[in-house]
Amino acid sequence: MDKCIACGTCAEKCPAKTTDAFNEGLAKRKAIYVPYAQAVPLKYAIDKNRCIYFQKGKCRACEKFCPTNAINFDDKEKDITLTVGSVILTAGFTPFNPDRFDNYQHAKFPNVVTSMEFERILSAGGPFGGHIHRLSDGQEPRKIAWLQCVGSRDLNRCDNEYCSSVCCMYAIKESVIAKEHLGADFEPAIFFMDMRTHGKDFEKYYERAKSQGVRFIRSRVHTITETDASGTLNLVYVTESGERVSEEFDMVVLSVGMEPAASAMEAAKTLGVELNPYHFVKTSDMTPVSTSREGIFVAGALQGPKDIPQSVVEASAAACSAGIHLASARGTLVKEKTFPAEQSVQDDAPRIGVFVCNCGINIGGIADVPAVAAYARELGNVVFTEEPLFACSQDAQEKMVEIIREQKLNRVVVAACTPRTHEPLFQETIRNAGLNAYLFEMANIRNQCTWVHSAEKEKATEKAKDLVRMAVQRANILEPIPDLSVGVNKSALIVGGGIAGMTAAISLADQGFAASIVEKSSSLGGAARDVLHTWRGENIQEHLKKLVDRVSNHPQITVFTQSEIVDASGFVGNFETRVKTGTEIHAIQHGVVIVATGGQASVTDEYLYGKHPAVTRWHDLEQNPELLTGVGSVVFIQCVGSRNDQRPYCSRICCTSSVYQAIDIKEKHPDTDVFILYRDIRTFGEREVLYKKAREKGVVFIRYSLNKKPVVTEAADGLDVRVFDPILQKELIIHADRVNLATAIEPSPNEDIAALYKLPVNAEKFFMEAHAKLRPVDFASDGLFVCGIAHYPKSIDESIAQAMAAAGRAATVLARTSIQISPLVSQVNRDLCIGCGLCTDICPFGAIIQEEVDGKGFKAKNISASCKGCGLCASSCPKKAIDMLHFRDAQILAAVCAAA
Amino acid sequence: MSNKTTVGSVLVVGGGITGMQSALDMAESGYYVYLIEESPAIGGVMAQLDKTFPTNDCSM
Amino acid sequence: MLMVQKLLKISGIGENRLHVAWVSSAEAQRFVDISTDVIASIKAQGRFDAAMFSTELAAAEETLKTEILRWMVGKEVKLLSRGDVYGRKWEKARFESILDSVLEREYHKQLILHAILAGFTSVRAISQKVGLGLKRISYLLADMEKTNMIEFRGHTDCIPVFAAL
Amino acid sequence: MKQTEPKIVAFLCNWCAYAGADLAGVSRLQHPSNMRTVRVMCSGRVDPLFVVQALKSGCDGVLVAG
Repeated sequence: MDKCIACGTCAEKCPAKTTDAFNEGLAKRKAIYVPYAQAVPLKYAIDKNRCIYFQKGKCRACEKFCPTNAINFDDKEKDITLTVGSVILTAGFTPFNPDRFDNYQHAKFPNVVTSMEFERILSAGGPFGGHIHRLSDGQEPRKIAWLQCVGSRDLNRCDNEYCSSVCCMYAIKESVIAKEHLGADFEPAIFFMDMRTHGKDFEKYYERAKSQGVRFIRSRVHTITETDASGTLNLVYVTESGERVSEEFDMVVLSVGMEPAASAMEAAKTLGVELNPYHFVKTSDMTPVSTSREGIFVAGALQGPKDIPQSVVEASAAACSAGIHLASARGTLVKEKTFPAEQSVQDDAPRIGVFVCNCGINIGGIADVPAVAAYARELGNVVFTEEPLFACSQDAQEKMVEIIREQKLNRVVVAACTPRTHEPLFQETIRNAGLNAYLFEMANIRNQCTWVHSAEKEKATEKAKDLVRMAVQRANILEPIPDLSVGVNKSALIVGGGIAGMTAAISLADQGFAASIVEKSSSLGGAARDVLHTWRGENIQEHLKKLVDRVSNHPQITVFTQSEIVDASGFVGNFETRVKTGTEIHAIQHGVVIVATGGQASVTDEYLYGKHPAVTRWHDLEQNPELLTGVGSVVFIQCVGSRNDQRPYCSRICCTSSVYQAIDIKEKHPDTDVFILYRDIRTFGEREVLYKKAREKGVVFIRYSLNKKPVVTEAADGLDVRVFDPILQKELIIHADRVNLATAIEPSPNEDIAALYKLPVNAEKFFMEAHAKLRPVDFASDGLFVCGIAHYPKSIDESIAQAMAAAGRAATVLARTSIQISPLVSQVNRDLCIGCGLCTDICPFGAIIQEEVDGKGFKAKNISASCKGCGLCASSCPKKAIDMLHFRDAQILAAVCAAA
Repeated sequence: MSNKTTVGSVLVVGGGITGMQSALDMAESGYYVYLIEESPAIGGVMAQLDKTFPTNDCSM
Repeated sequence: MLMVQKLLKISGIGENRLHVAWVSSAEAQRFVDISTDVIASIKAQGRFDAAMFSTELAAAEETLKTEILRWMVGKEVKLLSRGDVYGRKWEKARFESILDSVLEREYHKQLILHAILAGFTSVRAISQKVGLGLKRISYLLADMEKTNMIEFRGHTDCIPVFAAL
Repeated sequence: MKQTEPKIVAFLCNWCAYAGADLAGVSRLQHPSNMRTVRVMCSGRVDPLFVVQALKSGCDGVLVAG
């Protein structure tokens, strides 16, 4: 495997073809393959079940043609025994396979595809290069229907009664992107039961899709037939008002749900981990990533259906839990790599060595490598050239170290593949020879030359010479750059003492890091104090009490109540925050910040709230059970202040909460009539089971739409609720003794915190994470993290998971004594700087500040720890007083001038 | 959790987006990580996706 | 970069000598399409003769070094999104029209400076050299005098003569 | 006299267009060979002066891609 250079010759020569699972069977691949072009590791593997040699005993073509002898047919499977302190299960899910169910016609009709197949059809890197066409006849589709809940919310057919949580959003995404591909004429339609866009910014995406012409039809399609030989499909469905419709579509996409991966279930069973009735790994709401077995943790879709950000949150939470489990052994098995002392090159004239790699035949087969090397030898300051077969191979690397020493080289140029994959390797090599890593330069003569000009050998050679000349000219004036690191204060400051803040604090303290909690109110607990049970029925108050006790008594945790933050400064590893308690000010030094400022249910003036005593909100009924004695009917109204113009987001947890409470009322008072007036029931994931249970218990669900909201009026002996029933197509009047409102969840006031730490918030004042999918608890600036409702409305288990994730991410900073930062940073020349402040304005990372210098006014100052090296400051400075290390104006221009 | 026998390493089962994140976080916190994946490349299902909402970023 | 394209246009070098594009890390085909288009565009314009445009290039370079221009470009985002010192947010069109006029003015000043350095010291001579009207030249000369780019060196045969500083 | 083909300096962002160009290589997408890439860490690093400098030093065109 170390020898494979991913040249692809083996796959070219391999005579055995098979279906390509990565492309969902829509394309063919060879028996020796990489799953996709960007695969990591980028190494070819043999599919034993398809390989002619393994199946029939002869062929070995790949072995013959492999230029690096990287193929070893004698390799055997072997068992490896590992001793580890902890295990994290993240083996994920399998998309539901609809072939078993003939009603979907997936196996029979070519133009019925699954959503995963459609992803590959859409992908520019997919089998059709992103060109959408029908599999039956290659025609571009004009109309596509998406069918939701295939393999989800369906006990009769597929045994998966849960909601898969993600399909509504991905169907919208696919329809929007398909529309981008196919243009204005394209008509996408999504057939759904409830539209579940409960994630952050999802509702806005849904609204945008509607305005872009995606048709949403609340119905389940019951019959799919082919209308003609071309494969056009006919769908029969009944609309909400009872009308039977028959409509033609060019393609149907089945929005398939999630099932636990079979191999994952097997692994879980082998490890003795308990599964829940749906074969997901069983967890508790209070310890959302702990399995039934101590030391074994779970994250992602193996624990239950969920989207990418939630999976990433749990991944970090599981790392945090494993970190707590293994805290005493931290750092015992990891080794730091050491390098020989760096030689000084400052005073010596450049002695450049140029290594022109053949890369087997990838470069050498097209460009004239000896000619390129000979050309390089003639360039000024070049004292040595060589043409290795594979510059990256182990032996070539060792030889390079020797040559650098023997030839006393002080700059190295490698003309080969691309610095994006190989620069770190060669930098390590020259460091092994005692040179600073930044005395290295690469010329990209494979990816951007021979591979893309393979038919023009002479031109490719000319270009390679030019690229080498540019690299050499740049190398001439490269300078050594010392490592840059900053110390880390191994403690955290946590803003907010709710369940998220406390969980984050405890999770850090249990790993041995100090934490300070700053809470505005007089006691810990936050919004969780109002909630009695999680949706799985676990007791929150009991957990909260234990948590407050542990936090209050933990030697590593300091709690500041009735306190506010008045000033903050610093950067990752080195923050200073000033906290005011009464009249006293505490200056706290800390390495990271976790923002857990929480949120609360909003108040409303709709539906007689505050005007009539029988109108309550959220957990009022739960907390005051006496309000339910002798009550004949209770009406829950959902989406009060959510999903409207003022708050264009879904508050995520209200459907589950109301459904849970409705069941509770039905269980305690079976004779009470319970109604839930809703827009879409969003009991995502396994919460769907509650929805089903509520219907079984006789809770009446009536859908309303935003333009026909229910009306609550005072009646002689209670309240009258008028609502238009879309199924009966008429207005109903419900007499209610209690009306309970699920008002929108809004973030606690956070402008001050946002301003002090320069943190972005979205239009609805929720904090904005660094990346919606991949960095759901990080802020864009290093060392700052977010969790709980401050980020978006979420349930207790989700808040706990995100708090643990924030602690896990924070631990990646706090575990170190110093942080290595890329030294390719901005550098201000203070003699030229006039302190105009333009750089401070434009820096996207807050990495340049203005500092007053005695007698000289203001001057710009770099905060290297925050600098990402983008160079915007350097290219904008009116006085050209800023330069970038390793990308100095002169270094870039050296290459530019050498280009022609 | 007895101190003497605690081993400072972790096994992550599955190389999708979740497994990769867990592995990175553990490695960056000072633990040795074994990441096992049944297919020849890490990336999981997410690598198969064309783009992701709400930003329509490419999922690579 | 749009500003640079405008400058290339004003100077006669040709705005399409510079192309600007966005390509993500996964858009290989897009990169290839753009490269192919850009190469075709440059080929269609023919080889660029740097010697023929040496004055224009030098003036363009000096123009891009002027503080006012660099400063305006750097302030664009702030002026448009957060407003100026009076808290007024600028219209993009207004900002651009002002930037365009500054760009043109600074470029013309550099051309004049080059003309003076090359020995064209009277308004009329400069005008003939750089192809701008007499009034425009006089106006810009006054401006240049104020910013210490040039100075007035008295009269020769009743014609005012200027010199570079 | 030896060069008859125009040369174009391409300033490519390391994270975006440069990676896209690399991927074009991995995918063997053939295109004309006139580009000469200069890698930068961000297209914002490209000072307008670099463009003029490229033209001054004899290039026929410039591409800035982020």
